[in-house]
Parts: sequence; structure tokens; C-alpha cells
Amino acid sequence: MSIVDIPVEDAGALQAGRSGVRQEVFRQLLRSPTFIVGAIVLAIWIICAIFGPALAPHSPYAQNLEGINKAPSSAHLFGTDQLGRDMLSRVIVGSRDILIIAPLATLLGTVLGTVIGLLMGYFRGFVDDVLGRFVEAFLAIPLIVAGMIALSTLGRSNLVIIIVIGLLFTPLIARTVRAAVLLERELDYVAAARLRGERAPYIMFVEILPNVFAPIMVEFTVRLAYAIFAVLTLTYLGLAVQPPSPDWAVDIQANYGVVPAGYWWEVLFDALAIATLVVAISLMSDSVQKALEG
Amino acid sequence: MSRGNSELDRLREGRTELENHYIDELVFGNVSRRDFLRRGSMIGMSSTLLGAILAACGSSSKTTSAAGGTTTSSAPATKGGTLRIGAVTPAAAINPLTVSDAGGLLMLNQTGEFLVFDSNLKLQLQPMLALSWSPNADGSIWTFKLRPGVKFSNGAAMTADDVVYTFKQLSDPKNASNALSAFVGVLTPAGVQKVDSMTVAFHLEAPNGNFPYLVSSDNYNAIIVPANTDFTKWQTTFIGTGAFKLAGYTTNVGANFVPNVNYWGTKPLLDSTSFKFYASQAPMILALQGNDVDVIAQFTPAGAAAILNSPSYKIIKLPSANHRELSMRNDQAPFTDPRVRQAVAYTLDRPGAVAALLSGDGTVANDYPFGPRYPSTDTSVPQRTQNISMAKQLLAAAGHPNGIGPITMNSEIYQEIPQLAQVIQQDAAKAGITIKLSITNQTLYYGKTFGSSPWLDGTMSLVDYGDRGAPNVYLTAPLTSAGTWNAARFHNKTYDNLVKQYVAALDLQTQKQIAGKIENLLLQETPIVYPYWIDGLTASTPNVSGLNPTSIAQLYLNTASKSA
Amino acid sequence: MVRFILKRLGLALITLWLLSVIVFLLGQVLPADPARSILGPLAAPSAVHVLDHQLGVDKPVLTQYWNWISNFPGTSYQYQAPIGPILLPALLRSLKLGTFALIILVPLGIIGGVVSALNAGKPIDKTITIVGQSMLTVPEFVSGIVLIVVFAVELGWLPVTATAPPGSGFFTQLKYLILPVIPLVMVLFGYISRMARVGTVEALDSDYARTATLKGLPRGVVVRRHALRNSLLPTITVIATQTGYLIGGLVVVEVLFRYNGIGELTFNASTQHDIPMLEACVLTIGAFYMLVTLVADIGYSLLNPRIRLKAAE
Amino acid sequence: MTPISDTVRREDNLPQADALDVENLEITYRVRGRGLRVVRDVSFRVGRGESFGLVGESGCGKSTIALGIVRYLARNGSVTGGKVEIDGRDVLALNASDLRKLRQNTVSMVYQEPGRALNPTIKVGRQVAEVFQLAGASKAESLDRAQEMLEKVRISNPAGVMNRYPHQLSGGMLQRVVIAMALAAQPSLLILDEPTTALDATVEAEVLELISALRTEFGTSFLFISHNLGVIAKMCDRVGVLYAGEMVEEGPAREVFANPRHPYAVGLLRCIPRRDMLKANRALDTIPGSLPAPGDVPSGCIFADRCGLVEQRCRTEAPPLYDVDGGRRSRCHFHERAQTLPRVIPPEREDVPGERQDRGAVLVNAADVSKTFHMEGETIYGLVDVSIELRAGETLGLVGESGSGKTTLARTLLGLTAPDKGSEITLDGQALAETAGKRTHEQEKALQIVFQNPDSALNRRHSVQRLISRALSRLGGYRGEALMARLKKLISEVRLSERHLSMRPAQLSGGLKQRVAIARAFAGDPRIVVCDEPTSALDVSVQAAILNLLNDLQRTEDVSYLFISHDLGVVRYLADRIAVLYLGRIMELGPADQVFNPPQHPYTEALLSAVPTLENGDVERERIQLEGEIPSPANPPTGCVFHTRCPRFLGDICVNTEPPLAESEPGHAIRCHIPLDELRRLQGKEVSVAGADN
Repeated sequence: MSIVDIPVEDAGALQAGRSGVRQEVFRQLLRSPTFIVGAIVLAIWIICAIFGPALAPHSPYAQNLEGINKAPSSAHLFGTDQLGRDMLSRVIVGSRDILIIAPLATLLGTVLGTVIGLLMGYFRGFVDDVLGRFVEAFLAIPLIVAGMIALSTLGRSNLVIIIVIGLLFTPLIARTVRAAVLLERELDYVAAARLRGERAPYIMFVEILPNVFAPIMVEFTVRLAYAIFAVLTLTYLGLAVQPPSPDWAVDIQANYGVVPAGYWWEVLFDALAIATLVVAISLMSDSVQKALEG
Repeated sequence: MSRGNSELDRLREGRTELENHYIDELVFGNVSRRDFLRRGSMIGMSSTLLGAILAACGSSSKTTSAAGGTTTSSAPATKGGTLRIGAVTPAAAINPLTVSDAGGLLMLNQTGEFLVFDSNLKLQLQPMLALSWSPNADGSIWTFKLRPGVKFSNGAAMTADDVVYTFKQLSDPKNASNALSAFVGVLTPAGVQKVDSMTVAFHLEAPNGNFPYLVSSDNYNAIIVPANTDFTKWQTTFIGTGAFKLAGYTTNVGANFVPNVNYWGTKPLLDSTSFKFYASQAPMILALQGNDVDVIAQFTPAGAAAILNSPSYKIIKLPSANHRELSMRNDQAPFTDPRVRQAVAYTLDRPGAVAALLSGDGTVANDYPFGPRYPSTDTSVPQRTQNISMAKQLLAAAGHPNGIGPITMNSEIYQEIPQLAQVIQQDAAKAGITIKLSITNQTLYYGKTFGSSPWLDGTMSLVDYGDRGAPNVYLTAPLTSAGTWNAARFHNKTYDNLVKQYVAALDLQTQKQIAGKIENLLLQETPIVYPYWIDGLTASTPNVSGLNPTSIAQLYLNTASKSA
Repeated sequence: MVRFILKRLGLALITLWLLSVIVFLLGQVLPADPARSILGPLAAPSAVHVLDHQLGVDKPVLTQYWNWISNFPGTSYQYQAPIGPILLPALLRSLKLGTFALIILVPLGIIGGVVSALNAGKPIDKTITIVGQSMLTVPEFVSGIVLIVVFAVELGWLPVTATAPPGSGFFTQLKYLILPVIPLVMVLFGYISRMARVGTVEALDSDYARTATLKGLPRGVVVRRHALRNSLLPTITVIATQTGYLIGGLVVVEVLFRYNGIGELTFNASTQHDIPMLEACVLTIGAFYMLVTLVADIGYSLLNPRIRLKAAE
Repeated sequence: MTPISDTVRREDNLPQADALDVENLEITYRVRGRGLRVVRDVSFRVGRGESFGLVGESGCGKSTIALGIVRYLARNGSVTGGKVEIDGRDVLALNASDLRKLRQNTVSMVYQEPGRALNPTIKVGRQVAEVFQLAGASKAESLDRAQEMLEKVRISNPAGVMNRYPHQLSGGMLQRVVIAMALAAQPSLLILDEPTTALDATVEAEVLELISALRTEFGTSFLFISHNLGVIAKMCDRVGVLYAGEMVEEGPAREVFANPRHPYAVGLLRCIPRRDMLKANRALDTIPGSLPAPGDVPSGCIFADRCGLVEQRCRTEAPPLYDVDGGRRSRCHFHERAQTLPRVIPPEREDVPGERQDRGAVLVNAADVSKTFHMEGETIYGLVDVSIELRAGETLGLVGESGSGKTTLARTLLGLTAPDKGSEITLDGQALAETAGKRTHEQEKALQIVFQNPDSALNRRHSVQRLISRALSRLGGYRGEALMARLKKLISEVRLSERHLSMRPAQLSGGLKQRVAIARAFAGDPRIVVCDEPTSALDVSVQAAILNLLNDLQRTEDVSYLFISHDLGVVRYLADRIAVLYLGRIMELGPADQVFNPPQHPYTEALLSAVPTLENGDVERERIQLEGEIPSPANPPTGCVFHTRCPRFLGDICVNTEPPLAESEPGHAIRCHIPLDELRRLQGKEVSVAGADN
């Protein structure tokens, strides 16, 4: 058996030589249509969240008890709700709470999930089994019950909703991170670090963590869509954002009851707003993931 | 109204002093024909007698029912068929002692019957299991003569022993019965005494002019059951004297009833009734629209626009004492000053709220628990209307020239209350009062007791109150100094005395005078804002007739029928 | 192999016990007073106090936990009746609805995933992904209401509720379940098709797919016999983890379609604050979820020869 | 072996068209929006029954050409020029169904990773039978013919193997199944892409043996692709040398390797350590510079930047493929002077150190080290009573096939794996704790490692500067200025430049990455460095540079190496003493020259004979063929563990009693029952005088 040389796939893993990897990824993103479409839609909603009141034709809170449940018309493009408020203004200003709660909740879940995932993946053995049991136990608690109990004990505020959803996402994200860490810890650079006498926290957070970032990114965007869904479900229980806030979830929960009466517009536009926001986020995450894989 | 005096004088002989007093009231026009019928029947005057008096006093117009639904349909009622009724899922086991929710009481009244029946449609206390009843001189002892020949659905005859056993259990504090809220301070087990096999006497703790109501269908727990019945097992038999008997009950799912062979009254027209339980109102309304049920027993205007505004459904509207109360902590700034409280009351656009939130099915209230439902209401007190400038003046006078707040208002997700909270918030803002809302689901909102209940502790708290035959409970519980639900922390000696007098007053005239005083006192103090009274609604498909709902969500189907 | 199954079973039991402790503690934490919720807001406080004592709410926590566990599922505060006979039929009904949902959801999700993998990058791939994602955001109570209004009320094709009249045949029952299943399928389709897509793309790019193609096998055979056999296996375990979600989703659908499953029971228990019923429901759902994940794991290892037969003799 | 006659002769064979005719083939890959011409103007022909070799280092385009020929390029690759004809049919013009027919019965392929090439969830038999089913045979009949094919590829117990799954077979058996599958359709052309690269020496020898036997039996023409010159020399009639996507030389294999006519080919041949080269006397020559980035094509000759004979003409005028005498071609303007390519590294070493044996004091002593693994209820005996010692400044070579325990031994020394009770390892006389964590800082500094695969050994997210400076601060205790100074000195020692410091591993070539790994290992001035196959992941030319570097560092830093490899050529070049491992036991231990020449352990003898060498010594060494598969370490054979495969098997004594590790000469021990002089006699007569050196 003479000198062995494992041929690297000729065109695939070519050194990117000159330009750094990050600019390369960024330039490719700007060219992919899905990313651009997603970015534009997200930008629109962020602008609405920040400058909402200025953009809205009417005040989202102004009630007009004579003009209730009016169908979309030139005066009110999206019609009026049960208290005669302009739905278009409420949809514009309504993006603020969701854009604050959903990302923060997902972020909390991702951070906690990553830490637990790292511990379980790196130490394995006893730690993995014990934490694993807690992770599975939490996974089995339905969102509605957990939300109910947490909100009733901690009182009700955006912060509490973020904590509830964040904690419920932690086990899901921990599972993904654990799987990635289990693969990564077998690589030689971890052994090399141990031989340098590095302590476990250094190895986990400085050596391994940067290498499991891609799966965390993917998990973050998937969970973001589910976070918005969770906010809606909690609002259905009356446990989330407080009326008279024009938040989409509050409107959908308040108005879904009148759909049988034919006032479809009081729910449709909020649902469309949520759908466009989530699709935009998932389009962007798909293209980022493709670009990272190169 | 002096025509036909001779006929009237004939009828006056042999009447008690109280009865003559009512007849005078009618003759001098102090009381409407309707109220005369109601009060007269309450003190035991038979319907034939009352009818004759009315005839004697002039044209006996057909008793006007509340606006809307007709009572007897013209078409001849067809026999047979199964009536499908959608109802709210009973919140607990069907135990006559502890039932306290709408779903539960509807089940009780399907097979159980009361001594006396308060039917809104008939506007007078109807004899049911008691043929006649009469108070002693000062109204502290009430004697009831039972209807002979009544059998329970298992064939056993009903006697005084059963009635005595029933009311001893209902009024016994250790049974934690829901009826205690009516009997406390009125009736104790010792007070229930058998006179003979067909007569029962109630010796009250204190004279009470409204006692017949406390044993009527208004006190929905008071159905007569055989002696020594184990109440916790009642759900398996539904033993009662009513027109129907149990065919099957499945917790959380539904219940079926078939006619009771031994029924003493006219046999029901239907072959059977089938109740379907719904966890919330939305699916129930959809079921009616989707022709999955023929009737929905009790629903509120909130979210029911689909059937209220469409001609293809028969709606039966009953004035009821269902209402909302916005309490303000009288012991906490800024609400220690009555002028601030009055200011809040003056900001509210009550007619707008009734139109928008109840689609017109309700009447404005005037910040006190007297209203169209109760004849003893003093209607001469002027109705408050929205007056922003007055509100600002009051605030300025009270030392708050540029408004007050932010104040947190606690409330609950129940029917149209979240929307009402937002209307109050916006109207109050017009006068510079800024309110922040904190709305949770009912369980969290009710909490435990004082100190751990957003309902009772909130600086401002918007709560719902169900219908009651008499205003007694609304006068005592939320407003008297020792009231169990005094969220407003309203402690006013004169008010407490007035309420004691009211409860003790036997005749309508004195009750009305005292009511007037209470109304003016409450307007002056305004511890609680009462936005509006909500009508009790029942809906059915066009081919259903003969429904007999009561404002507290009972539904008597003796006369119900369903054409093909 | 047996050792593997026993180990997984042992771990699942520990988790179940842990879940029971968590659920019990959560139950304790709810502030509302059980007697109050039974007797309703208008009941006199004296009555509430008496009932509290009867229910034993004031005993020390440990004894309460022991009583609860030892005679699980216990008696319901609300119905003053043993929970078992109420819980079991409700669970069976929910299983029926859940299984029917899975029967539609799994093939649909997998076909969606495979189709979008086969023409990755093409417009059809993008539409399936976007449709999957946007359906995921429509909560069950919105899609449920719209479905009822359109199909049951306006068009009258399908019944409004999900509970067929007693004694109706299998197919009529099925007809009643069509509408309520759709919201559940909408929520989970996005996730399952995404997982199937990733698995299939990976299998199509694998070396054994290349061998099969270069053997001259037609594309259909390469995809069916070689790619899918390997890509669909992991998707099964993913679907198992989603059943927990399915049961959560049931709560909303069952309330809307008046279907007396365990979901509606949980909803009633939480609104009427019937702690034992709530705890029993959540524990049953948790146990069922663990059972499904366990079966999926064991099924995966049985179907996967690499794990079933150990390495080279 | 069933004779040829009964296999169905193919009548419809076209009159003697070439099996494969490729004319100025061009293949482009679209990467991040830019088109890269990875293969340019490649032409060659493979006659009927001929075996043509394509050789070149990684990134030269040989695999791409193979995949281009069967039109199975990745989604972003496409043939943008030239013509490919198989059996006279233009492959690129075929429609889908004709292409399928071509793949069914005209061309087949064998792949490098047999394990991944078979479907893990389908039984082996059914996958082979699939080919026959395609040709129309019934299910039962195709299964029989499949079993027949497995017999042809000399698989033991073919009936059993038929219903086993791929993960239950060893590497060698898997490759035989793939070959059986490929030849089942009796193709006229068989493409073999690095078929034995992933296999062990002895198994590779057997498979290559099998391939040439089947070639004569089936009369199939071969396109043999490999980076390993030795294998190509042995297997191919003609050969084409590829560099950066272009064919630089082509001709009969013997002549091309004997006197190459292109500077790249010359340089490549000099990088390979020959039998008689030892690190003491001969430095390996290297090729300066590194591979150009893919697809960026200079105006002149592609090899100009790295060629010792470069002139102005080479820069401006791209050389065509000149015809050289005897049907050979070379893409070099000065192909006749190719041999005069000046050496980069002077051949002779001036300061030949003294006698290699008596190095300094004993540094590391491992006594009775054993390691048993317990997995899924099975105990696997990784190491059994291994005792070795390592002296200061010495290189101990550790040789053996995969699964022999080489890496496990290294990991126990380093403390990455805890050995069983009873094993004790000492450094300078002090006991070494079981795991790295428990060892003193001094001990940590002293013992370092260079891993095989630099991609896995360097953290992809850290820059080179951070990788090395972290090691310097942790191990060397350097801070601030001292650290920077030491860093600069270190990178110059390993011949890295400062511009590399800010780069990430992904931006470096394989060779540069390994240099960073070496720099990191030497950061704490270690006294022992374990090299776990440091060059096996690298190209030949890069490997030579790394071996020279390790050699120089040993002299300047006075460090001793534990050098692990399954490549005897490299070990012979570098190692002073050698230990041969088989199934976790030491078979032979001693100075390099004694181990590499008889008398030696039969296993060492077989290992040596399996190495396909370039030496075309007149007398072919008599090939020693090891029969059967490597036994599983879970239940090793009784007595001498090698007796199941030993060509010099004595009989019961080998089966019943395990031979002791007896010292035949001072410092040279062999674990074999055959007495030493008997061994010398048996092994003496067969070997010829050491091959001529060129």
C-alpha cells in the first residue's frame, strides 16, 4: 500500500482563496430572489412597527359606535370592527407587539436550548440522561396548560409571555443542538483542546459552539414561525396581549366569533398579515442556509 | 276608572287588608295592570280573582308580553318528534344542592318542579306544586297548601314530608348549598314545619315580603325531591315531579328526556327532548345555523349577530336582571371623593353601548340595582346621560383639574365584557380619566377571596351579574358594609338601614318609597356604575313553537312542539 | 435489541414520573380556589369554606401528591365523580380524531416533501414550501370557523359538529370528522413536508443513488426503491414528536366542533379549574405522547437494518 | 474459477471500435455564479481490452472526467466542449432511454467508498440481482446469477453474503460486491475511480489481483483512476498524467514512469520515498509552490509557476501535446530536457548523525498496556499487553492494518482514552495519569499530537493566529511580546508566511493546514509528538514537504516521534525503530533495517510484499497472498492470532499456543513459533538484491 491521498472532490470543496467567506455569502444572498422578497416584506412590517401611528390613516383606538362592522369601503379600506375602529390602522400599528414578543421569545428559547443542548451533547452519560428526562417531560406539557399556569402565577405582561414561549421552545431547540454537538465533539480539534488542558466550558463555548451555529440558525427561524402561532393560541385563552392593543392576535381572538355573521374582514387581514410575516422570515432563512452551505 | 264600582265592591269583600291595598293601588293608577297581577298573585290572590278584578276595572287588554316573541303560535301545535336543544355545558355535577351555573339549572328544571312558578311570560306567580299560599299578619310565617295527587316520576306520591325534607336540606349551612345565598338570615332548617300531609309552614327568621320568590323557580335549587334522597346520586335518576323524566345523561356530552307518565299536568306534545352541551357559545350558534339543533337555550347578544339580524330565526327576548357592575374602590384615592365617582358615571355613553354591544337587546341602567325587571323600582328618578363637561367640572371640583389616572381596571373575558371595557376606557378618556385594562379569563379574574382576587381587589373592576327574581341579593352582597362581594368597599350606615327596611317591607308602596331613597342615595354616592341591563335571549328555528323560557335560563318544554 | 427496548422503556417511565411531579406542582400553583369555581361566584363564602375542607385542599402537599398518585386518576372536583369513566371515552374519541388526522396528514406531508425534493429549486418546490409555511400560521380556531361557515352553514355539505349521532356507521362517523381534521392537517403539513424534503434531497444526492442510476435503473425505480426507503425512515420519528402538538391542537378544534375528546375535557377542566381532572388529562396526554415517541423510536430501529443487526460478525 | 467459455459471448459487439474515445473534453462547474473550466482539452483513447490509467493529485480533475464520461455531473457541472464515444456511440448525444441502455450493458463503474455505494437498507444479493433483472431475467434466475457473480469475485460463503446487509461486510468484501455488480452486465468499458484507496494494504493487493484476473476473463477495457503511481504502474498498460485539469503527459505506463518527459511527472516521481532511501541519508525532493485555483487558466503553460525549467516561452505560449517517440505525448516545449529538472532540496544530507540505535535515555515506557471496549453487550479487545518504549530524539514507527490498535495505543499514551487496569505508562520514570485532565502541566507540555485529517484537527471558525497563539499561551505560557516573537519564529520554522495568520483553515490548502497543526503541536516545546498518519490525507508532493519538515524539526527541536502509519514506504523513510501491530498485539519490534529485511515475522513479510512499488526490479518479489478476511477483534483466533491468515502456518502449535515475543537479536523481537534461522532460510532465497536506485 503506497502513499495514500484521499482525492478531494475536484470542484466541490475548493478553497475560496481570495475573498473571505462572509462577503461571498453576502453577495450571493443579494442575488437570490427569495431573500430579497423576504427582506422587503419583513422591512415593511418593521417600518409599520416603528412608525405605525404616523402611517395609519386613523387612530387604531378611535371607536365609532355608529359605524360598527362596516365592510371594506373607500373610507375604511379594511372595513371596521365591532367597535367601529378602522381595521387598516389596527393592522398597521398591530405589528409592534408580535414583532417584539415572537423574536424575543424565540431568542430566549434558542439561548437556553443551546446551553442545555451543549451540556447534554458534550458531557453525555449521566448529565445527558438527567437533562434528557427533563427535556422530554417539558415537551409533553401542552402549550395551553403551561401558558395558563405560568400567566396565572406570574401575572400577565409581555415579559411573562416571552418567558412562557421561550421555556416551551427550549427543549425542542436543545434536542437539535445536542444532535449537532454529539457529532462535533468527536472531531480532533476537541481532543487537541483537551490535550492543551482546556476546561470544559472553554471547549463547549469557544471551540464547539461556533461550529454548531448553522443548525441553531435554522432552528431559530422555524421556531419563530411557531412562536407567532403560540402567541395566537395564548391570546385565544385571553392570556396574552391586552386589549385595546391593535395587536393582530388580540383582533383575531376578539373577532373570530363574528365570522359566522359574515364580518370576514375583521379576521382576514390580520391573518394575512401574520402569514406574510412568517413566510417572509422562512424565505430569508432558507436562502441564508443555502448560501452558508455554498 | 270608577266604572263598575259595584262589581268591584263585591269582589272586595273577604279580601285581606293587604289585598285591598293592592286593589286601591290599581284603581288609583299607582300601579300598572301588569304589576298589579304580579304583586297580587305573589300574595296568594288566585288568577280567576285577579282576572275578575281587572275586568271590573275596565277593558281587560291582553296581557302584554315583553316586546318581540309571541307566546302562543296560531298554528295548531303538532304532536310528536324530538326537539334538539343546544345548551352550555353544565359546569359541575347535576346536584340540586350545589348547582350554580346556567347549564346546571337548565337540567334541574327539566324534571324538577317548584312550589311556585315565576314565568316571565305569564307575569304572575303560578301555582305549581303548591296550590295556594298565604302569609300571617306580619309576613313572618308563610303557609303553603300542596297540590293533591302529584306523583314523582317513579310513581311515589308527593307529600309534605318530601317538601319539608327538601327545604331542610336546602337551608342547612353544613350542606354548602347554593340556595344558602338566598336563605341566609331568612330560613333555617328548624323553620320548615309540616302542618299536615298536604300543608307546610315556613317560620322565617325575620318578616320577608318577597319570601314566595325564594321558594319559586327563581331559586333554581328549590326543586322538590322525595324525602331522604341522596343529592349526590340525584344525577343518575333526575327524580322529580315534572313533565319529563330522564332517558339518559352523559357528563359533558348531553342529556335526553322523555314524557313522565305520572305527570299531574297536561302531557307534553313532544316524543322526547335531546340536549347537546357546548363548551362555548360560538359552536352553539353555528350548530343552529347548520341545523344541528332546533333551539339554543340561553345566549347573549355578543357574537350572536349572525342570528339576531337574520329573519330566518325566532328570537324570544325576556327582560332580565342580567347586568354589569363597574365597581370603584371607595377606600382608595382618587375614588374616595364621590364627585370623582360621579364623574366616571357621567362619561359613559350608555345608549351607544347598548346599541353596539347588545345590538339593542338591553335597556340602559341608572347606577343602581333597580330596573325594568323589578316592579318596586321608583321610575321617577331621572336617568343619567353622558355629560362630559359635567364630568370635567366634578373632577375640577374634586381637585383634579387635568384628569386622573392611569388607573388599572380588572375584568374578565366573558361575553361582551372586553368590548364594554374598551368603550368605558375610551369614554372616560374624553374627560381626562386614563384607564389601563387588565383582562384575564374568568378563573383568574375571580381568584380566591379578598386579598387574592382581581375582581374584589381591583381599583376599578368590571364584573358580570346573573339574573335574580328580586333585587335583594344585588342590594346586599356588593353594597352593604358586610356584603360578601363588596368590591367597591362601600360602607354607608344609612344605606345599610334602608336595605334592611326594604327587605322587610311587605307591600309594594313602602318598597317603592324605600327604593326611591336608595336610588337617590346611590346616585349621590355612585360607588358602582351600572351601564345596562341585558335581555335574556332564546332562539329557535321557525318550525318550533310553545317554548317557555325564564330569564334565569330555565326552559320549560311542557308546551313545546316541532312541526315537520 | 431487547436490551435497547428495555432501556428506552425505563427512561420513558422516569420521564413519566417526572412529568407527574411537574404537573402536580403546577396544579398546586393555580391561585383560584376550587370550591369557588364549583359553587360559582355567587355562592356564599361560608359554603365555599365548607367545600374546601371536604375536598382536602388544605392538607400538606406531600400527602396530597401521594393521595393523587396512589388513586390516580382520582375524582373530579366538578363532577364529584371518578375521573376514569369520563377520561377514557374522551381519550378514545380524541385518538379516533388524531389517528384520522395522521392518516391524512402523513401521506400528504410525505408526498408534498418528496415532490418538492424531486424538483428542488423549481417553482413547484417553492409553492409547496410557501403554502406549507403560511398554513402553519393560521391557528386552528380561525381556520375551523371559516371551514364551518363555508362548508357546513353556507354549502351544507358537511355537518357542523364532529360528533356523529350515536350508533351511526363507520363512514358516517368519518364524514363528521372531515371538517375538524382539516385545521390539524394544515398546521402540521408544513413541518412534515419540510422534514421529508430534507431527507429525500439527502438520499437523492447519496452515493447509493448514484450507483443505482449508473446501473441504468429508470429514475422512478431509483427514487422509489433506493432514495425513499432511506429518506422516509427518519421522517417517521419526526412525525412522532409532532403528535404532542397534534393533541394540543385538538383542544381548540374539539371545543369548536363540539367533539367531546380529551382536548375539550382539558379546556373545561382549566376554565372550571377542576385541578384533578386537569392533572389527569395532562398526564394522560403526556403519557400517550411518550408512548408514541417510544413506539416510533423502536419502530425506527427495527426497520433500520443497521441497528437491528449488529456490526459484521 | 469458472472458465470464460460458459459466460454468454456478446455477438452484437460492434467491429473493433475503441471502448472509449475522448476528444478535447471540456467540463465547467458554476460555483457562486462564476463558471470554472475545471477540465480543459483532454483527449485519450482506450482500445478494446486495454487498461488506461488516469493519474494526478487531488484537484486535477480525474474524478470529474470519469463522471463526465457517464454524464453524471453534479447539478452545477456540465460538459462544455469535446466529444465522448463509448463503443463508437456518442454519449453526449444520447437521449434518456439510450443513455440508460448504455449504462445497463456497455459501461459500469466501481467507486472509492464501497460502503456508501451500496444501499444500506437492501440486502446485498438483491442489489446485484437488480442488474440481471434489468436485462430481463426473472427474479429467481437473477438471484442465482447474482450468487454466481459473487463466486466469481472470490467472496467466501457467497450464499451467506447474498442475504446480508452492507453494514455487515468488511471493506474488502463490499468492494468485491460492487465489482460483481459492475461486471454482471459484462460491460465493454469499466471505469474504476480510486477502487482500493480506502482499503488496507493486504486487502488492496487482493482486490487489485482480482481486478486484473477478471479483466483477462471478461475482456473488458478499463479506465483506472488513482492518485497512487504504484497502483497505476501495476494495473495499467497506458497512462495519462493530469495536472490542474490538463493532460500533461501520456504514454505506455512502463516508459512514462521509467523516464518521464514532463517536468511535473519528473517532480512527482522524485517525491515518492524509494525502498533504499532513509531519512538519514536522502532528503525527499518536493515540488515548490501550490496548485493554482481551479479554473483560473494562465496564458502560458499551466505548470509554469512551479517548473524548474521555466523560460519566457513557457509564460507566453501554451504548449500543445507534442508527439514524443514511441506513441507518447508531453505538453512541454522542452520535453526532451524534462529529466534535467533541478532538485529543490539537495539530495545528500551533510550532517549525517551518528549511529541511529543508541539514542538518549528512555523517555516513555509503556508496560502491558491493554484496552477492552464494551459496546452493546460485546467486549472488543483493542490492545492486549503491549509494551514499548520511546527514547529521546528517536522515531518509533507503529505499523499495522486498520483496526490493529495503532491509534488506540497512541490515544492511551496521550490520555485521550483510559487504558485497562494494570497498564502503566511512565514519562521520565513518573507515572502518567490515565486521562489528560489529571496530568501535570509539565506532562501536558511534553506530549502533543499531529492528527491525520487537518480539517478535523483545526477549529474551522478560528483564525490561524488564534489557533497557534492559544497553544502558545496555554502550553508555552508565553504572553504579549514574547508570544508574538515565538509565534513568528514558529511559523517561519514550518514555512508559513505572516499573511496566512489572518486566514481561516477553510482558506488554506491541505498541506498548509497540516503545517499549522504541526506549529500548534510544537508551541509548548514538546519532548514527544505523536504523528497519527500525518501525511495520509495529503497529496504526494505536499507529503514530501511535510516529511522533510518533521525530519528537520526532530533535529532542531530534539523531539522524539511516535509515527503511526499503514504506509510502509513512509515509515521506512522516517522511522528508526518499528513496531508491527496485528489485532492489538505486537507481532514484531526492532530497528527499521532489521524489521524490513528477513528474518522477519511472516505478517511483516506479507505487509511488505503487498506494497505496490515503483521499483521495477528485474525479479518480481514473489507475491505473498494473505487469504481470508481480518478476524473481528471481538473474538480473536486462539493461539497465534495470525494463524488464520499466515502463509507459513505450521499446524496445531500455531492454533493452540500463543508464541511469546522472543528476542531473536538484541533489540529485535518476533512473535512466531518458527525458529529464527528457519525464518532466515525460508525468507532469504526469495528476495533479490535491493532494487536498483535511479
